[in-house]
Amino acid sequence: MADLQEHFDRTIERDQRVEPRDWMPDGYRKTMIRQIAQHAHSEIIGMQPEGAWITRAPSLRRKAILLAKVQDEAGHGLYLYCAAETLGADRTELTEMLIEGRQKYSSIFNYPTLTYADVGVIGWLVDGAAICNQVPLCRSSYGPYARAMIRICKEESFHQRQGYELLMTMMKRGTEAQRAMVRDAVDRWWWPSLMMFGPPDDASPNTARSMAWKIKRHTNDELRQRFVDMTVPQAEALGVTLPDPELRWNPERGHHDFGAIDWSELQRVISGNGPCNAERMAVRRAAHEDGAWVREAAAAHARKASAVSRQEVVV
Amino acid sequence: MADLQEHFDRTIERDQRVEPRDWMPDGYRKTMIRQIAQHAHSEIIGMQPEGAWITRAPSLRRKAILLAKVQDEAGHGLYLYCAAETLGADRTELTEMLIEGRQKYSSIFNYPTLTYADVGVIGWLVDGAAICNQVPLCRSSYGPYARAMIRICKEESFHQRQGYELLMTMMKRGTEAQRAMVRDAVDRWWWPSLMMFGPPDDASPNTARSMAWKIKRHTNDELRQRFVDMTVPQAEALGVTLPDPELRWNPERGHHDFGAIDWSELQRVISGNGPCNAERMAVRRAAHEDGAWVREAAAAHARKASAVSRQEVVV
Amino acid sequence: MTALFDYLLGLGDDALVAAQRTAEWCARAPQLEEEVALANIALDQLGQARAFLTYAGELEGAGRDEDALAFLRDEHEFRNVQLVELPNGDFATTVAKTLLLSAYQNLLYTRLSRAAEPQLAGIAAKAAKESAFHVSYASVWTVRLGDGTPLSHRRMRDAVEEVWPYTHELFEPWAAPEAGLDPAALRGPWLEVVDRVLGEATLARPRDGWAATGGREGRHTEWFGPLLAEMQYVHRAHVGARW
Amino acid sequence: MTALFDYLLGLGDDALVAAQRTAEWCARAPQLEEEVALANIALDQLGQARAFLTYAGELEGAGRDEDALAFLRDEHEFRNVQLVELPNGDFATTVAKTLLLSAYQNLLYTRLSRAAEPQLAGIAAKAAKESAFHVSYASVWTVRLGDGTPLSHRRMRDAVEEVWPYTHELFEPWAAPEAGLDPAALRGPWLEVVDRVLGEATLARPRDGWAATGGREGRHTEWFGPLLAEMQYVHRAHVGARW
Repeated sequence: MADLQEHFDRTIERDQRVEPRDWMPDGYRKTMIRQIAQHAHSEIIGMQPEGAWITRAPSLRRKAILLAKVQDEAGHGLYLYCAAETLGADRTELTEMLIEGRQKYSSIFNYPTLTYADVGVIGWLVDGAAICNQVPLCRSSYGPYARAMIRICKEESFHQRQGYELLMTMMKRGTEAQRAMVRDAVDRWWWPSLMMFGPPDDASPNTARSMAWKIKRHTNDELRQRFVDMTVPQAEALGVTLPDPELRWNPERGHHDFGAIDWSELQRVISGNGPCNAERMAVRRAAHEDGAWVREAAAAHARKASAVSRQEVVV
Repeated sequence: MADLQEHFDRTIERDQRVEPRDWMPDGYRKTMIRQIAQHAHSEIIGMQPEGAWITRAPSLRRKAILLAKVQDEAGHGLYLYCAAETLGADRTELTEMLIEGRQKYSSIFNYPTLTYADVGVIGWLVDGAAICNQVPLCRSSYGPYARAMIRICKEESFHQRQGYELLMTMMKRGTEAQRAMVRDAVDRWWWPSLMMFGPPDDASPNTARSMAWKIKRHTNDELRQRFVDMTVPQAEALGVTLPDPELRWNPERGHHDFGAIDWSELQRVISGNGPCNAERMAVRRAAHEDGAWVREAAAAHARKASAVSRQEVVV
Repeated sequence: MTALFDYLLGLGDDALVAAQRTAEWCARAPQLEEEVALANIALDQLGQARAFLTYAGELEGAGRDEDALAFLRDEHEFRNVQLVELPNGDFATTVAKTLLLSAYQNLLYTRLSRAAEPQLAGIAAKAAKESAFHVSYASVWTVRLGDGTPLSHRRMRDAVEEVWPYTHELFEPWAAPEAGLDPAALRGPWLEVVDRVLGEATLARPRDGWAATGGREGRHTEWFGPLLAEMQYVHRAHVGARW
Repeated sequence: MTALFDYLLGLGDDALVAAQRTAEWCARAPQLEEEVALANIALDQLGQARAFLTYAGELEGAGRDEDALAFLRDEHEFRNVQLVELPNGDFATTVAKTLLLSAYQNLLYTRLSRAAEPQLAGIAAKAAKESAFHVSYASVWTVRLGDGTPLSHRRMRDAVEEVWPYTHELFEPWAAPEAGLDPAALRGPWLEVVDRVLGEATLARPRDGWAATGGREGRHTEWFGPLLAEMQYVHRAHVGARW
């Protein structure tokens, strides 16, 4: 046992990857499962706010881009559940944890998408924040998760560019109504995007352990600052004003300062009281329940088919 | 028994009304129940094709007119089921007969309503044909039915005028697209409207008995001719061409001649194979089934309330 | 004048969107009596909407009639509360929405019927009578369902819980000087009505928590876009046509 | 040329409306694998629609691009068969629609890929490969559901029955001379494919009875208007905007 622990510690220390067959501490396994599952749930719930615009997309090209993006999210959910399964979790159980509210998904998806500009802003800000969070996870100590993240990050940055390009088109070649839509969407999404990095470091109890295990590589506040610094010049290029009067370059720090985040709002939304929590869960639950007979039929058919093939082997 | 039959016969002969408390032959009762139930079912199913346009009506005034019309249809259904109940039928049973396909409704409602012009054409032609059928029923020998028909006919002719007025607006003050919509709707509804009078007299086995009992006052073909004669000048005033090249005034008969009706089509639609039969029944069935818990709750509450009031009497 | 115009839009939009939702029950109600009653409520709401919007258009003086205001404004230009946008859900949800909205409307319209502005007062006086019927209809059904079967009790309770967060917006500060009232003052009387009905229905009043907001400033729910698309599509597909 | 323009509209509209319906499954599919697969099918169909409509617009030479054709035509100007308008219903209905449509499209596209008209042949060649995957996906699910549980068997059977009357329209006389084929000739091979799948799914082929018709002339179902309203509303609300 001490040997195993030592081997694990050495793997982490040397920045090598922990693989499914390796021994790992229970706490590491549980933390990994929880983190991967929440990430998977976020991909799946995250299909809803944008997905609702596929049937209403204002051009066929945008419809195709959005459909492909939402398909990618389903794909990401699928890899991530698979990665969680390598740790001994069961996809069906994880789905039930989500549906019963026992596991979380990213709170950002509890805000409404009100116009087509939201599709662009979600790509730019929400996917942008997700990438800041996720790029370091490509070096996560758990192998299957790190490999899934490499693929996911590549696709996410593609989505981010497409979102930004939609906003550029609306701002630079659009009508006044389109520009107003973009500005309104930026106003609504800016602060929730900053909250995507989680509570401030001094209120984030798990950060230290996750960093020790190299599940996590940077603190919430570090990542948030990186996102702000990256986004401010993009907003300038777009010609939109971020809704924070305290936002300004601080030459001493070499970073942008920004205003105080309303953490009580984050807490409220995480605890289930956001504008769309109930709706998102209801849609997910309905899909799961309405699909039960289909999954049962597939299982029943598979049993029949394997019985037949066993029989054939016997004969 | 012979006395009762004689009294009944005399009532019919003198054009007096048969009332619920009166003795009546079993065949008369059954025929009346069937006819009233089918009429009630038609009102209820008839809400669907037009009702689907309430949420999409192109002006608030038209939305109000249509909503009021569809409400009237529900009201008509309600009186008619009540009239059937005076003959010992049960509304729940009749509804189940409809839902299980054991009783019919007017086949006209199995055609689709495709544009807002259909709302006008249904008012003009379908309500127009219904009125031709129903005005004589105001003198039906069964009292409650005759009285229901008086009220229904009054409301129906109001609907017919409103439908015609919508078409007039679209034809005389409308755009070319609106006129095209009206012409297309007239093309689609003309022949089905003629079929609303039922099979030709020589193929209508029940007509003779219904006329002897003064349930019915005119044959199908007589009523159909009346409808054609009434409608042709209205079509001229509107400026639409009815889709029948053989339609012309016959001075010898003093009536319009018209082309042969495709009775196989009527037969096909009646027997369940019209464009919308399945849809109409599915919507009606879903409403009935989805509403079961509400009706049960109301019944349960009524039982509790009456138990309380009995108790209060005892105390 | 701009404040009154905006206020009339709010009153009209509340009624219009409520009418649109209520009318969706057509041919889908649990029994014929409810078909008739719901159509009746929808007609009243629609009539109120037409009166308020027509007056708003006259006041604005830019040639917009009730149809221009109903069919040619974009989502963010609507001033209704989010409550009226909620999907109908099952019959219990519709009953809950109707109860909570019409209890407010009845108090509001009654107060507005005494406003100094005569046209506003006139529309409100008629609407007050109509909404009294809506309150009574929804109250009867809240009690029937709440105190009906275990299933209907559960559904009625869930419906009130679900709709409750959308009621706070009704009492936010929002009114034209001509209205002469503070919506917050309606909350007490409203709670009295609601508590009485819920009590009779053996239901508890939900706890206050998250509160929807933004409708009066043009921020709506995700359900509102599709509702407008359905409502406005035919009108917009035939620009300038008369019907 | 007009015949080819019309023909391309029919091909494009079939694919476009099918894509719109398939995409409605987003976030509602029975499992993640189906989310991915249905989105894939929708993307293929959408891609086909864009290719056919773009080509139709070029041929017309009146400056209409794929978006003008998709978003600014009225209902009666669409040339798709009614089959693709049918609501998705449950998963079985969607599987049935996809099987019966894609088996036809695969045969048609394969034939068209040999057409003398090079641009038509090029689009069809790519689409033929894609539709082969759709046939195979829908076949697998038809068999799983038909030969799964008693419930899934019943639902799959009902779904095929429900969709069947809308398949006859696929084989009505309708084609441009450039296509060089008679749709009726596809019916035999189509029945072979369908019979094989239904047989493996322990389902009987429905009897032919009432046959839907009219889509190619612009006569659609009651479901089509609401579909177009949803699809076109945002585009039409911002006339002339670029996205």
